[in-house]
Amino acid sequence: MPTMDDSLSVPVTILRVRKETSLIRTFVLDRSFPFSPGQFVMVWVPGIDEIPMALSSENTITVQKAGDATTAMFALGAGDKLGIRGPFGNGFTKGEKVLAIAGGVGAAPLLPLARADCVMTLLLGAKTESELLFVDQLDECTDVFIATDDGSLGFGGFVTALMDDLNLGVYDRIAVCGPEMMMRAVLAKVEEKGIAHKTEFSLHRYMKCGSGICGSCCIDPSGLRVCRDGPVFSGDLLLKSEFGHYMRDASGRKKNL
Amino acid sequence: MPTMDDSLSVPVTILRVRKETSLIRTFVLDRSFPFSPGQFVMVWVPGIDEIPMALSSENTITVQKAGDATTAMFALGAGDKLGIRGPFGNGFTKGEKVLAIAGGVGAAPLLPLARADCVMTLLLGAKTESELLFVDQLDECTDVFIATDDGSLGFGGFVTALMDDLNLGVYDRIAVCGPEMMMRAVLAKVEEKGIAHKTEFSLHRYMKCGSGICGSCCIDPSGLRVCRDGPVFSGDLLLKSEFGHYMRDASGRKKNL
Amino acid sequence: MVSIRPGPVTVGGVALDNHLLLAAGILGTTGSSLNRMLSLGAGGVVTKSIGPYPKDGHAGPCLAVLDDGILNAMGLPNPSKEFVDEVAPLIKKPVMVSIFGGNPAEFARVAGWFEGKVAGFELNLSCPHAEGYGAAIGTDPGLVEACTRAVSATGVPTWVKLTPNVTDITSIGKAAERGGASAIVAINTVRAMRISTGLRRPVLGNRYGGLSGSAVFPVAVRCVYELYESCKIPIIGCGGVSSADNVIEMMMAGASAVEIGSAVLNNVKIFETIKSDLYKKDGLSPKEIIGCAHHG
Amino acid sequence: MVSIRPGPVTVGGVALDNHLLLAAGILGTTGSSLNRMLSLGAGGVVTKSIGPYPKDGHAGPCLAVLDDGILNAMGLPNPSKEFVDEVAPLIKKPVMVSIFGGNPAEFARVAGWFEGKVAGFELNLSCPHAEGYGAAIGTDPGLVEACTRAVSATGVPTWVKLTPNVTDITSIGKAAERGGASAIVAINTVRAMRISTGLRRPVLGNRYGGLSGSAVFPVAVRCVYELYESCKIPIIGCGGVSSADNVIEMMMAGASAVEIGSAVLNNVKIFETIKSDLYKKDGLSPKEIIGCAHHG
Ligand SMILES: Cc1cc2nc3c(=O)[nH]c(=O)nc-3n(C[C@H](O)[C@H](O)[C@H](O)COP(=O)(O)OP(=O)(O)OC[C@H]3O[C@@H](n4cnc5c(N)ncnc54)[C@H](O)[C@@H]3O)c2cc1C
Ligand SMILES: Cc1cc2nc3c(=O)[nH]c(=O)nc-3n(C[C@H](O)[C@H](O)[C@H](O)COP(=O)(O)OP(=O)(O)OC[C@H]3O[C@@H](n4cnc5c(N)ncnc54)[C@H](O)[C@@H]3O)c2cc1C
Ligand SMILES: Cc1cc2nc3c(=O)[nH]c(=O)nc-3n(C[C@H](O)[C@H](O)[C@H](O)COP(=O)(O)O)c2cc1C
Ligand SMILES: Cc1cc2nc3c(=O)[nH]c(=O)nc-3n(C[C@H](O)[C@H](O)[C@H](O)COP(=O)(O)O)c2cc1C
Ligand code: FES
Ligand code: FES
Repeated sequence: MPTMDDSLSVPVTILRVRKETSLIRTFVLDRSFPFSPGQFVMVWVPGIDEIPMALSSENTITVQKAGDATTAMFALGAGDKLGIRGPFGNGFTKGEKVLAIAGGVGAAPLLPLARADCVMTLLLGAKTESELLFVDQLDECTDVFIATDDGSLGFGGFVTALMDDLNLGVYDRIAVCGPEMMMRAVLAKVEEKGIAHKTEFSLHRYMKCGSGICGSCCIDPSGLRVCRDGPVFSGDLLLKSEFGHYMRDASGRKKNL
Repeated sequence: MPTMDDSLSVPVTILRVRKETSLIRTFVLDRSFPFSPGQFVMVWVPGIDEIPMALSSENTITVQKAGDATTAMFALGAGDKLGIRGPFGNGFTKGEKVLAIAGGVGAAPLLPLARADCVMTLLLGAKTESELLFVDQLDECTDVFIATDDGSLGFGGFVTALMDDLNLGVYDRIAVCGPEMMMRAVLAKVEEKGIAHKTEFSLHRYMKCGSGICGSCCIDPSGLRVCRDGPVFSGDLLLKSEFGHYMRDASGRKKNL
Repeated sequence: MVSIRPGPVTVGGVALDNHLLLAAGILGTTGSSLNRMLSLGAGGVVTKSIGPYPKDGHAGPCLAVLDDGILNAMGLPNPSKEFVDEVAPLIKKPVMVSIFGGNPAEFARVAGWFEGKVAGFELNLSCPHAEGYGAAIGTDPGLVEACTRAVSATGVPTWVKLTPNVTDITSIGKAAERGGASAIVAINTVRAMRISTGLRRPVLGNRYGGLSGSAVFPVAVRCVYELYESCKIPIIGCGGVSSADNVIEMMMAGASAVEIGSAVLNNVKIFETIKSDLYKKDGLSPKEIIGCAHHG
Repeated sequence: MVSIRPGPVTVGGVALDNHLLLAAGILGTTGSSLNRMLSLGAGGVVTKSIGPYPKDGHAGPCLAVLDDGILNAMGLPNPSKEFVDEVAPLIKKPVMVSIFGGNPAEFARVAGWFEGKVAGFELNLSCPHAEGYGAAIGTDPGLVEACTRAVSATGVPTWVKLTPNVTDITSIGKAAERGGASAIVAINTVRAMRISTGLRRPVLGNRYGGLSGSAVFPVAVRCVYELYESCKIPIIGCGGVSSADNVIEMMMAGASAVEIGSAVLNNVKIFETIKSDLYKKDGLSPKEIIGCAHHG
């Protein structure tokens, strides 16, 4: 009869909050979680909710204000507490020569991948210059190309357009994280070029348990769990899937994108 | 979350039953339990009760008919099943030159000690020749001296009297198991000679749990548990105790010896 | 290890591919994840509990993983009627729709949506952490009987899932039987709580939750054993089953089949794992095993 | 890790040496084993439950050790009145006599034997596996109130120990409170069973038993939390406590002290072990901890 040693949420204290953009903040925690880039944790905002967040480093999460829980987090500061479960999920497959493609807060899980020193090139997109995430940090460790929707910095247009300027054959893997419409556009492009199999996408789905048991994050038609079998899936697998078309809300109802 | 791997009773099948004396039988089991001589198991006689029994070897118990459960066992034969929990308890301290003193079925835990090749001399007692247990087996591995109450074999009288013929100084340890009155007589003798500290006695007390939790086997005044802190106790510890005076029944009431 | 002979399995009016079903609320929110579990060896699947209105469920955390179990309070999130489209492609497969409602009429209404489209219904009269639903009804024998009758009247096989959080589970089992249940499922989760000492509050958003997994297996075995002594309809054992020996133990207590939930957490292929230990050509007939611990 | 400041502890009218008591029925059959547990660090001890007549208890097996708990059905073996002599030498020590009976008069009679000789009474209205005693009474609020009153009338501190095997534990807690209880102890064991698949019968002689140990900790925390919301008298938490953090968790749920039973199985020095983790000079005041999980 062992004494109890549960994997309950670990209480962490926020050491400081870094403003990254007007909508994005990084929360530095007093505790590190060894992880693979692309893995996520379930973040318990006491009294509010528990939500999935990628680790942007061993002891940081980088959060975009989206709704109740993230808004509540934005009211927190140094000394406040959160609960953390995880890390969960699979993370990105490492490669020798990786092309990373990030849109908006999607740069969060790609920064540690770039820091792991395998990303040759990173395409970074956002609506406007001030919304670009981690430009300096990424610049330090990889070759960054920038696109903004309004042309305020770098290429004026979608980040996918930057792909056309690259010789995609050079890369052994392509890692993608960003808004689903942007990822869908990338998938269409790599399918066209016949390289979907070497592409990986980090999916965002509504998650309740984060542990692979409740079923709220399952994707059609495979029934795979984003929280456990993902969140990173190969482009191949996503080609004939719900990806880019619909997802499910908290009740399990389909919502078109 | 581990899958369950409980320490429930192990089901065993009786391979054969050996008649040792008119009142004692050895049950050979289809399963071995690694143990130290002096350790015991809880034997579940299905539908009847669960009782403590010393292991007389890795896969045998040697049982004297005493009441309900032992009588029910005597009705069992090859192919019948028992449940076994254990082994439990501490067992005898090994020595270089051990004197073992056995009375009646008390030879059961002492046979494996003798077979462990450290017993120089063994004093074996019983009421009458036909009730002597394990004479041949003990003869094979140690020097056996016999006493019977009726003088039908060996010395005529109590086994304790045989001690007077030995130079007890030769032995580094003395291991005793038998009826409590016989053990009390041995304790008196070793106390007199000032060697109680190198003597060990295997106690019999009423046991319900065998696991050190229920308290039914605790002895006065130490409160030690025969099933867990014993069943083997040093003579020293027993000198000023209930040992030889009283024990408790199933309800916890004292019964004088 | 006791093993059983493979062969056709019909329990409570439902033909199954084997004795092992996926428990309600486990990977049961979409048709494709149910289908995945069938293809991973489940002999039948029970869906997430579906109610009369869509529900988002409780605020998180909804689940805490313990050493020997899971504590959850999902709050019955469900898409309601839209779920009909999820199970439609699985017609003819052994799919049980789990249903909940606040009264007999709601149970009947939800059941009506699925009539002719699924193998049977499982009534969730037992969820310990949703106000006004589940165990709020399932602790009252009169309501249990009425809700059961409202659904069993359809003629579709109707299983009733019981809560262990009652003084006497047999009185509820007998109520279900009177209401025309074709089988009883025991048990749903045990009402429980854990507190984060670091954050000084219950670990679940809903505070109270339900305990499942190995920790509750001895409670589930007891409930199945008690029900077997007082009801005549078949019993489906549920709660903490994680090995073939656990399945046999449930059967010996009186279960004709078992449901498996929490064990999926550690092994999504648990059905294949258990099946390969459980079924042997020279195994015993299930009939010989079911309820045999009562005859000793 | 949250720790607490050492200091005097008085709970439900009883002065304790620390917040940790030995639970009833654990090494509590003799005065000397109770004394041993006090000297091994228990802040108080509860005896084996004593009844109006001597009882041998159930036929064995009486206990099965599980991976995460203990299943037992001792059947309330006890020496009855002779037990007075066992506790006599412990006068002035924090010894609670656990008492059971079949009706209020029997409770009063047994209590009478011990008046003036012990620190207080704990009424066992909760043992789930003895016909006509324990939980047979403890599931009926009226009887609970009457039995409690019969003993609390002595003026001696009277704790009432509750069974979790009821639909609503708070209704029983409130009955004890009305009956004049000075504290509530929650919980006794959870009704359960295991079956030996090899021997095809329940592992306990009595078939049904009570589950204790880590497996029931989340159930015990829930009960303490519920009782704290509905009763005013202090609560003593019991069930699966095996570490200092478990003690803190019970306190946050609302317990003023805890009892420890099954954890003694693996470590007879569990009280020393927990004390050294629990108490720190710079720890928090227990007042700050008790019930704090209700204010989040
Ligand atoms: C594996 C994974 C990793 C993630 N990593 C990050 C990250 O590093 N940084 C970051 O800012 N965000 C990340 N997200 C998204 C983040 O979880 C949601 O933004 C968050 O849950 C919104 O919570 P809320 O209560 O603030 O918003 P809500 O009030 O719940 O909803 C606001 C909007 O966000 C959507 N949304 C709500 N919950 C989720 C959810 N669980 N998954 C997807 N969309 C949701 C809603 O549909 C709605 O449109 C990640 C999501 C997943 C699945
Ligand atoms: C550690 C230990 C090792 C033992 N090893 C052996 C052994 O190897 N061989 C052997 O034959 N016996 C052994 N015994 C004694 C054996 O356990 C009892 O003879 C048995 O429990 C009697 O059960 P019953 O139901 O047949 O008798 P019951 O009907 O219970 O009682 C018959 C008589 O035996 C006494 N008795 C009953 N139970 C016990 C008990 N648990 N401990 C002591 N006395 C008891 C009763 O007081 C009564 O006088 C051992 C006992 C202990 C504690
Ligand atoms: C995350 C989760 C969600 C659940 N959802 C439901 C549900 O919707 N309906 C239901 O009847 N039972 C539900 N249950 C209870 C299970 O179906 C099952 O009765 C319980 O978990 C015990 O079985 P297990 O120990 O094998 O998990 C849920 C359990 C868990 C862990
Ligand atoms: C072997 C054993 C015997 C018990 N005997 C009693 C008893 O006599 N009276 C009682 O009120 N509770 C009895 N209990 C219940 C415990 O006091 C306690 O309530 C329960 O075991 C839960 O606590 P734990 O998990 O710390 O063991 C017994 C428990 C065990 C394991
Ligand atoms: S969030 Fe529950 S299965 Fe993925
Ligand atoms: S027999 Fe239970 S403590 Fe020894």
